[in-house]
Amino acid sequence: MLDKNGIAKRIAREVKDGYYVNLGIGIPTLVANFIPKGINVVLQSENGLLGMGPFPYEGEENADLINAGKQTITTLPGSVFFDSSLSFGMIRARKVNLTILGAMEVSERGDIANWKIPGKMVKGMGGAMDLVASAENIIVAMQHVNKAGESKLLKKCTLPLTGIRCVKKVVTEMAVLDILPQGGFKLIERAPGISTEQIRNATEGQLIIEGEIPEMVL
Amino acid sequence: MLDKNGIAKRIAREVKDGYYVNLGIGIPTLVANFIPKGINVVLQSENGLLGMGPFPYEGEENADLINAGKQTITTLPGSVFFDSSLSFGMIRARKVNLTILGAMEVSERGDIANWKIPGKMVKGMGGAMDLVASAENIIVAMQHVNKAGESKLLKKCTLPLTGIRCVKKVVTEMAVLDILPQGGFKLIERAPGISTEQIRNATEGQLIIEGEIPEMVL
Amino acid sequence: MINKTVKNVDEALIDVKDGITVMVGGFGLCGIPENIIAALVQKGVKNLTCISNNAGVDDFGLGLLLQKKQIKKMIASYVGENAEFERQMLSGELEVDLVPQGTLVTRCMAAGYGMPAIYTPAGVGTEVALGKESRKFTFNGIEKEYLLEYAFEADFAFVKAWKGDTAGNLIYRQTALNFNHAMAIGGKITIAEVEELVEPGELDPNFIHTPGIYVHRIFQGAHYEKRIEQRTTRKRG
Amino acid sequence: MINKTVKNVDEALIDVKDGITVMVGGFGLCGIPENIIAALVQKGVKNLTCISNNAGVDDFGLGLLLQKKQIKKMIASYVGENAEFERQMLSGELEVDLVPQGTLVTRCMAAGYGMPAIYTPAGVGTEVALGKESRKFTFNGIEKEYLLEYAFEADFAFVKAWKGDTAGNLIYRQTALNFNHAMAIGGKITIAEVEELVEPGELDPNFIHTPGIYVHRIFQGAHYEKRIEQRTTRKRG
Repeated sequence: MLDKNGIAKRIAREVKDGYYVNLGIGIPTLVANFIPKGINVVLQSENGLLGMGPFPYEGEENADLINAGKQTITTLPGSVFFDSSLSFGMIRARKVNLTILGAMEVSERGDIANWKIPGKMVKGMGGAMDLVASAENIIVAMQHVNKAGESKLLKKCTLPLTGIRCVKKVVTEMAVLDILPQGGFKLIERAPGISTEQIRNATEGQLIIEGEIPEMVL
Repeated sequence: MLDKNGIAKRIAREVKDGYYVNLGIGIPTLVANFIPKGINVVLQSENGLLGMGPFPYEGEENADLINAGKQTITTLPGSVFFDSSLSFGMIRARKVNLTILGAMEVSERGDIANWKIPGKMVKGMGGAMDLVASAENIIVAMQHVNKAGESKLLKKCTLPLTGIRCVKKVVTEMAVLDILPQGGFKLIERAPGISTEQIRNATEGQLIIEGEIPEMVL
Repeated sequence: MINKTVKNVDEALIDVKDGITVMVGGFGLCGIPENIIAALVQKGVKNLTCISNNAGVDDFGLGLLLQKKQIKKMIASYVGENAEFERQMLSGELEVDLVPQGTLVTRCMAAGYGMPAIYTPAGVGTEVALGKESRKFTFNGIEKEYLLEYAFEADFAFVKAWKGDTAGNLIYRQTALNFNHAMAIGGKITIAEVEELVEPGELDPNFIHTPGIYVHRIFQGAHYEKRIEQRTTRKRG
Repeated sequence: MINKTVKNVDEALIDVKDGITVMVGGFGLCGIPENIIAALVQKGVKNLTCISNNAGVDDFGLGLLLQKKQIKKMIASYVGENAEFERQMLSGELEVDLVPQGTLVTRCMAAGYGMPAIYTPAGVGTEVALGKESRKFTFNGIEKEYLLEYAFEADFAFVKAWKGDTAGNLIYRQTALNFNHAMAIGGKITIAEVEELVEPGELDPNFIHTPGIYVHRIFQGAHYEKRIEQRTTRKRG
């Protein structure tokens, strides 16, 4: 069973040299901490920055320099600022190679729900709908089941959708799963100590298991 | 009868303080020479400049600094460069207050033809179609008649059109005419020494003459 | 050059009236027109429709206008940080139109580019698409569905820049650029407040974000608080 | 940062093949990618479809490719200054698609903004509109007709910048900016030649025209001629 850092660490392995990556709030943000040295990656922040650096040292926070989560950040040599319209332009034009974000539910055909729970205060979708509608490669970091133990990997999402047929891969505390073009969660790896059976029980959507499923190596 | 400079001088009187103006090639370019001191006007060059200055002094030509006619030019304090997409963006968004351009033919409903003569080598419309389709206020500088003495102010253009229902005013060697929203050339002023009758004879399109028509004062 | 300078914020806002639609620059509290917002509160204009990515926090940014109930309708992408906003929305006092962030900024930009409508894939298949025209396009071999989204019509755009000259040319600093440029070009009347107002010629003409043709009034603001919403740091060493 | 540097123009053009579609930056002879054009002539690639505002002059710019009959089709807004162009067009050797300048650049830009199509009023009621879809929109109270124009699909964009860094960030100088930015963002693969190539961090991140994410390969050009097409001057006095 993976903790949040474990999920982030596993996702970091999907980040290839030369990628431009957009990281959502939550677990995805942690992915940046696990990108191996020697892998050159540029982080895009959709409020208008390519080349997001780490948080500033205490006392060096700059109100004019924040990320899409409104956190104070820094730049790196080669960073570039641009206006929001160009930022979403490059997102729509699929120049960002990988988008990693959280989800409340994912369906077996790759639909994602992560912005709204009926009956609860709606805060808005921010840039998530633009990102999921455009990104070529979307990995979702999420919990496999909710607090009641119910699967969040579903045949069909029950919550209002953020985007359709867009998620390519899901990494949970239990497993790594690819979403196949024709639909279905294909089990790729098990988390340490998690059995195929446990994953089957926690997955409501169609689960595809072919051959022996390896335990992931972190 | 006005010469080219006379036409330009008369058009310059239409340029108001605070205007952004786009000047086409030919007579319109001359208009810049006649804008009175004290009238603040910014010239837009659609290749990406606001605040076009005069030609450079000999020896100071700069290959990176040209106008839409590909002539070497200069800038002024407060000039700004921008990319062609924003340049036509501001044109489409009607931020340019006045467009002055030449024409081969103009029709009584404000259609303009100035880019193509069937049977002759076609060079292209450049930015003219964008300008005439978007500009709020278009003044045409042109000859009233062609070399054969035939009117170029027509009921209907015979040449391929550049734009429709867009010209607001025409200044020729003989007259100043407004094109009315409902159609028709309304005679506003006569050139020095030109009679209403001469203008009538030179205008094929509907000519509207109301009351006494003053001779223009330059 | 054409001089766009106004004496102060009150002169800048002279014809701002109840019931108008305004774009307000900024992302969270970063790059917001602090002086203009304060003056709008003072002026007491009501029934505003605000197009802005966020709605400020309770005691800063657009939150100040919400406290005084000056906003009738909010068009935004994310409105999470504001208890008064939540109260007014749940009570039905405040209309809220949530728009995907890229759609929001592109609808501002479209106005500035003279494009009456644009196509975007954002929101296809979601409730955002309800009642909207959609259509398929194939680009670079990929067929996709797009929504038709209309350019915003805003009576005023209120933006904040780092520096500006009296001709209205604007430059922004770092991520305070955010929505400010797209709104500056998208407003019918654009009012810019700047940290530093300089003479024409002092800004490098190669590096101006918003050409002065889009800016109708400009003034130098004062007392910038530039509040930080999420102060995140790392330790030295 | 991701290093986009290639050794030289030949490495940059390694996969440029016959029959492809390319965007070529510049306006007249201002801001054209001189090194890339020279290398294309040398390489001898044929049947190119060129999207470029102009077609150069007989012995410079795209005229060099025309001389060698490497261009099959030219998509441009104005092609006036080239006798060989005229000859090939009149003889039917060269296909020519004339596009209004604003439409041309916006179709480049649209590709870079992920917009499959845009609406523009340019060409309504003219032969440019023939066979095209059109539609009326009302914006700010003005009803107008617009044409639907599609984003360009170009295999490569060849652009020239003033300075660039190894991460691909580009800045342009004065009116040599022209079409270069819209094409740099609009190409599937964008190759930039620059007068000066610097290390990441040497360009001010506030003032970069084209972010490096859009640029796939970059190299420092050499021997810039920067020919002036219309040398107009005034006398001192």
